[in-house]
Amino acid sequence: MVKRKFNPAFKSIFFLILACGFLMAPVRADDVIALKVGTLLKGNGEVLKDAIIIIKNGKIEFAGVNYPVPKGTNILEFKEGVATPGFIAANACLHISQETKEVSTYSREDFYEYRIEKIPALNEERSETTPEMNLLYSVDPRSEDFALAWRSGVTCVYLAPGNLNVYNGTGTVLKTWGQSPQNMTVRNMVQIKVTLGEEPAVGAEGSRFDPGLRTRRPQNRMGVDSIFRQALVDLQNKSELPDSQLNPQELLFRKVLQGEISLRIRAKSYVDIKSAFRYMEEFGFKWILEEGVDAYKYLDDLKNKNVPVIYGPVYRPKGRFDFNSENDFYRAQTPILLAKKGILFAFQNDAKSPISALRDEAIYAVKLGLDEESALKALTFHAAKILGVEDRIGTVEKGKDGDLLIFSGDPFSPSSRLEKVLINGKVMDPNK
Amino acid sequence: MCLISLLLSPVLPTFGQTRAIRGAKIHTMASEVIESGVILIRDGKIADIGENISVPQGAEVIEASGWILYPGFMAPSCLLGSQEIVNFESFSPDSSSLDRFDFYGDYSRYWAGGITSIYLDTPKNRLISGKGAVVKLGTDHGAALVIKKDAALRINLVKDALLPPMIKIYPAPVSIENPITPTQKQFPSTALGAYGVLQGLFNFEPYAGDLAKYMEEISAPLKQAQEQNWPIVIQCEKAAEIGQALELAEQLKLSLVISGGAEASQFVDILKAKNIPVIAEVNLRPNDIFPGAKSFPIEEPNTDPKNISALLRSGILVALKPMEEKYIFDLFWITQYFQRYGLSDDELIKTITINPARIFGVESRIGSLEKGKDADILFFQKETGKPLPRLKKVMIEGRIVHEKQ
Amino acid sequence: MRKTRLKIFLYPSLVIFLCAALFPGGEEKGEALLIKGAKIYTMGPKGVLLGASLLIEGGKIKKIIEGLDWPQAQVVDYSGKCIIPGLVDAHTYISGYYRLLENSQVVTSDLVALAAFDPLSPEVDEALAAGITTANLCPRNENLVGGITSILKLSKDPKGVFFLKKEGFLKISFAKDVERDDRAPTSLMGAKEMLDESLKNAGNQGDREEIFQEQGILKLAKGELQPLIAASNYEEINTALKWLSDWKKKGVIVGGEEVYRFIEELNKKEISILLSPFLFAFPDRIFEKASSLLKLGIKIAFVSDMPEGEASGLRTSALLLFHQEMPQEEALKTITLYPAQILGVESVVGSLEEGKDADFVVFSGEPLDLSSKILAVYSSGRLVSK
Amino acid sequence: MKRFFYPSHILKYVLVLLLLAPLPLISQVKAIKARKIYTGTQGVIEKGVILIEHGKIVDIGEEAKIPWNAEAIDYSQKVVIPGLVEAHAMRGYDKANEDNPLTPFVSVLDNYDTSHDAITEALRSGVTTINIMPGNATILGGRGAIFKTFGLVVEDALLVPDSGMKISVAGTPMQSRMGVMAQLRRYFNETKDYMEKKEKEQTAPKKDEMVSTPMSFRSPESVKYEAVADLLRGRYGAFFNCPSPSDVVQAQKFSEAYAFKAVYVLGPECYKSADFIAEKKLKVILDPELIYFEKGPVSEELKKVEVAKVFYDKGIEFALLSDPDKVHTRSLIYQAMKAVSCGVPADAALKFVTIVPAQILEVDRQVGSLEKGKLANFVVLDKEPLDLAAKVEFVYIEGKAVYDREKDEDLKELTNEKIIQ
Repeated sequence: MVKRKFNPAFKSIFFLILACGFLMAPVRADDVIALKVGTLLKGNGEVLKDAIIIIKNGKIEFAGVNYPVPKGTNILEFKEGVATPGFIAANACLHISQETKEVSTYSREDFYEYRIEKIPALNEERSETTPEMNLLYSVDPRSEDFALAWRSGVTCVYLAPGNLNVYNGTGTVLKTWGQSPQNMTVRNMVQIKVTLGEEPAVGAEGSRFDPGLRTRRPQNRMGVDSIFRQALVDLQNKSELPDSQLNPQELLFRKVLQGEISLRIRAKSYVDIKSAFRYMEEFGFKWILEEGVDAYKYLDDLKNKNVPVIYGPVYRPKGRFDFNSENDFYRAQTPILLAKKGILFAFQNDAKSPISALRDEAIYAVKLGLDEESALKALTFHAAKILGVEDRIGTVEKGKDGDLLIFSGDPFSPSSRLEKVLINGKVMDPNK
Repeated sequence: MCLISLLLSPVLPTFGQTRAIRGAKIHTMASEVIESGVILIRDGKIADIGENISVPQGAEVIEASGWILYPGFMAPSCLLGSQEIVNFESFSPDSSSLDRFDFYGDYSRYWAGGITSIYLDTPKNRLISGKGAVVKLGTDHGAALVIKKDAALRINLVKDALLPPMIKIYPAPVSIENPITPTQKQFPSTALGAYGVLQGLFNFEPYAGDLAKYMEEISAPLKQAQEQNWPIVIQCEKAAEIGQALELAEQLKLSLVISGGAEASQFVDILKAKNIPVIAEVNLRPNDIFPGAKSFPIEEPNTDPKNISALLRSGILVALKPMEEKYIFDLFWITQYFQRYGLSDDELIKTITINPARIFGVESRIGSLEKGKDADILFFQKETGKPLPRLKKVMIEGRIVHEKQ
Repeated sequence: MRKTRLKIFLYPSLVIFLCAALFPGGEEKGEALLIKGAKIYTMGPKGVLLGASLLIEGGKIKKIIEGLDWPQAQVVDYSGKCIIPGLVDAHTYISGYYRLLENSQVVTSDLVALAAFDPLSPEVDEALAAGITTANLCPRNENLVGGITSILKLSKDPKGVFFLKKEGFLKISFAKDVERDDRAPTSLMGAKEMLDESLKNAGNQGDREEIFQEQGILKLAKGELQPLIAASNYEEINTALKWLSDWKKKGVIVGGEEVYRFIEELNKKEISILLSPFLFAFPDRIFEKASSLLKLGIKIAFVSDMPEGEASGLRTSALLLFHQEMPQEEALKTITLYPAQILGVESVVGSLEEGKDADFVVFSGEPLDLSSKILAVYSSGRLVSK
Repeated sequence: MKRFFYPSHILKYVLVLLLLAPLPLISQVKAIKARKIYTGTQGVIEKGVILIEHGKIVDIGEEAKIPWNAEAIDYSQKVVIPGLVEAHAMRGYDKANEDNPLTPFVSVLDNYDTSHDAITEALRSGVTTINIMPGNATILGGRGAIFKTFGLVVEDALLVPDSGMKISVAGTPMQSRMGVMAQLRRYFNETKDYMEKKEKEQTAPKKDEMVSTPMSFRSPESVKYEAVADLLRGRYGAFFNCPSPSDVVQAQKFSEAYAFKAVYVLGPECYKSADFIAEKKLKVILDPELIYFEKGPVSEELKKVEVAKVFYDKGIEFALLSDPDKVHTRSLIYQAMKAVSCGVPADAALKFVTIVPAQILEVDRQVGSLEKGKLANFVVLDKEPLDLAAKVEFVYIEGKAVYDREKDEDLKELTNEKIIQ
């Protein structure tokens, strides 16, 4: 009797709690996303079938097979989908700012008709040695190129000041989606960007402090060479001074000599790569070869002194590039050689190839014979390694950022389509 | 309540079904104001309008009590973005502004300003810059947007037109007969020259010569304009230019429309006698908005709103437009700041609705809320304490294209 | 060469300081003046007063009387009219557009804008006719550190140049005009670096001349001056905010449309902003954003940028804001009280309260009505425009 | 066939073979055996045979009977697709445009370079027919021509001398579309008058005067007007360059007014006028950029438009283009793959680079698919056509193997095994 009396109330309470539980469940787990994909390319070479990825608070909680997904988690399922880490442009040429200046250019197709084109004004021409420059605060997160980048699968880019000085400044590793540059930053003050060769000599108009000076020091490679060495030699002479007596520039250079910050040397032709090696022997810093179009000539040196290479664009039709090297075909092949050699390398775009074509560059390399695994690594894991942010991005592993791409098929087949993009666990549709 | 019902009203094509707007205060620019009227809309046209009209069965009713309705505004002259370049020749009457109309453009900003149709004008920087057309900034793209193809011809007597660029006539192909020539100076560089050129073109007799063909091409549209008496819009601002325009129209029997007319107030009697309409350009710079504000230096010609108010009071057919293209979205403001000269609201609104429609001969379709006309309706709302009512909804041909939360 | 040019530039300014010291304007002791019968928008605590009158003595408002008459006072009857405080223009180049730019250097922190003020120029008439009685005269945007702004009471007589603050703010500019090809800096980041350097090195040089040239920067470093930063687009404003937080300073930003992307930050940091005047032909969203700023309680003020802009720009902006669901008083405050508070002179001008200057504008109707015109403008009790 | 290899009759056959030995050497017939033949119009043939004589396809089918004297070529491990057709290319010459805005009398015939890099690159990627056109910078750009991608001199490579007149109705920075249209009308009216005059004189020009007689022998007037006159006579159509959607509308109105046939080379933004195009059944050629990012005027968000998909959903048949300057549009077959990624089915995508462009160029009697009587232009692949790994092994133009991957020196360099240690 007592039972009977007691039961209904108890039952009702029980059901009520249960109902509450069901109601609460989605509320509790709304910051958790579970992805079920046909194939998962983790980026470090591993390939998993029917994988599950749990992302919690923008970080990857779990990536592998058969994991008990908590109740009420919103599950995204892609049966044939292939998931890869977000692509990283190890060096990106983007219009990321309204800080532009106008230059007159001509289109290739009808090339008597000049038109005004806006290029980013990110060269501080006050001096040839401006390593303390940093462009984080001249980035506009709403600029179109960012939207273009994440829509085409590039979730992270390396940005640095322009190329017209010898020491241009420190670079920044940014996510391509975010509210403000501050919260887009993965890491700031990454690598000092150095330009060797003709560019700083010919390209820049010259820093004009006093109106009398119309041209500036480097007129050719020799001038660039002296400016480059001067900065480091001066510091070597100050080696006994404590940090407190050095200005920010010199502090940066000291870090370079101590190996805390590595230089990223933009050396377009083999001459400049050679001199870069020479400087390395002289000062013993760490460096990275950027836009290494002639890297194929120094495979062994690059391998022995383990210098990473940032290479791109792979596709160089005749007459498009004005490089002082004899043969475009070897260039197209450089990635394959680097991979064969086991040299760390990553892809980049440049002013003439849009960031949305980064994947197509990799596909072209694959078409020429690069194996898909190292192509994917170059786009993700190795790029992160070169930038020194492999602890946060580059692979799909526990504890890393939830930057993922989901393709309808093989990412290296042009006919497979990018379905979803995740940045910091935020699911976005690139096809809208 | 009614607002909610308004917001819920569908933004769909209304073909077949009937719509009724009930209880609104309607400013039909044809008759006097209807305090609480009904508008029936069928197939994008106004089926019926009036004080007490029974709403048919199955009609979708929009309760609009407390709202003020105006007909859609018509900008008497608009370039759709200040694209000033037309042609190299200083007179190219055969070029038609309809050719540069963007059928697929996004006109939401124009709707936000209450503009539903415009006279697509040709620029001021050539002597004869071409033919204009009246188009509707509607939602269905394509030919349906064109109301009248060759509505008027524009002639500019202002000084921008008096310095045409050097022109290069390309020989095609090069031969001894027609060799490569350097760039040549063009007519006209003075008002005198302009006058001569125009007379020459308008009464031009075909003759044999190397330029004959070209001249015929050029003068054909002018002949056409004379015969079918199109309105000839002549841009003239200073008194002297206006005088010149009047004389020209007198000689060549043109049906003249004065555009600009900053100093036209001096000619009120003549304009009234010959009933010549005026498209008055209003300067909307801050200093000219408020009465009594000085601005230095005082420009030439004198663009004092007082002059225009004189025109408005004189009973001439006047249409208002802003002096600078970028202010075209503020047509309503332009009219409203003539209140200070004691002009009634309807008089002012007419200058951007029915008057321009009359000038360009499209009053049968747009310009007022009457039976059989297009249902281009603006929904205004007056809030207490505000200087002006505010535009909340825009309806073009029976469908609501713009809504403001 | 440079130094001499600088000296040449400095002397007139000194002279004018002296003039100002000798003949302090607006201080004339006379009989009291009673402004009667008008509807008074005191932008202060009293709100809107109907049928009150202002008693003015010695250029100041002695009393705001509920009643309508007062013995031994010259009475001016404005019954049926409206009165608002004299407008405050927080950023203007009035009367010295070309004198306010020193091209020789990028950092010219010792220049004082007051020296460039010309009371006889027609622009002053224009401003007074539009009801502007207080103006913050600023150096132009072309220099990274343009110089020191001065807050003036506008008046047309040359001997009566009377300033509220000789040194208002230090004008700093991150705008695009700074980045020119023919001199450093050529980029935004370079500008920031340069500014940091000059602030670090301030006062380190021994040479007295140098020190004198750096006085503005020194005062900024000591905190005697606040920065007034010109920054228009996103990056520039972002850099400005970063710079302010680096040096732990409060400041004022003269910004354009993109200011509205920083509403949260501005709200947190209590940084007030000056907006370039609204025009007609602006898309509605701009007005809406501005009013949303006000609703958040961020102080905004409109500036005229004369002679680039126009004097009536202030009133137009307020009108357009009022048109966008803002109450009239709030809209009026953006051109009277708020600019005064931002400039830190609200104890003297900006509202009609007892003890403040008697600056006010008399309108024939409601101040933000298209048909109402300005009948009279009073500056410290004297009729300056009619 | 089995009976053939019957051991007991072996001697007889040997004798027969000895007698017939010289015949194959004389005979013109080629028989191509393939694992798979994409005919383009009659679907796919497994284990098919193509018979070729005098450069034309004599027969095609699963067991088209091979004549005894046929020279059999065995691709029984490979796939054969029709030679690709590029409907509008602005390559193969040194400069795209004259500086004069009105030059209808020029022709790419006088400017074409058969051994241009772009052309060899096209051949390498399987293009057999290419329509070379003047550039976009002039109003009346001149006449294009359709070429085979192989041939030493222009006459060898030529397929159709005058493929069409290039007209650009888009406004330039110097001149709005209004001025352009005015100039066009003027020119066309003058041409009409000229034609009337000609008819009066009863001296209508011979059919191919333009091609044969050199310019200097003709009166300047005829030089000026003949090209446009031929357009109005309907000898060839016009190729309109339409970057913006309303250009399409204007161009269509123009071609209607003067009654000549036209093809529309669209810009990426023209997806907006897809309805108009479907309604009027216009012949359209798509921009190489198949994916178009558009910025909303009010909400400044970027919007992605997959142009090919939009047109396909409207049921419009279009031709794809390539642009070898950019990596993501580098070759026609790659563009087809891109189209597939946009959501166009594979077979349709293949049509859009073979038969549809042929129809647009009105050469579908000769090329574009593998049928009886057509030219034997086809491509031999080692894998399925829309597979990235598929290599172009051979290209046949008019029955001759004009491209052989083994013999391609440039390609050898591009993927050189020697320098890879």
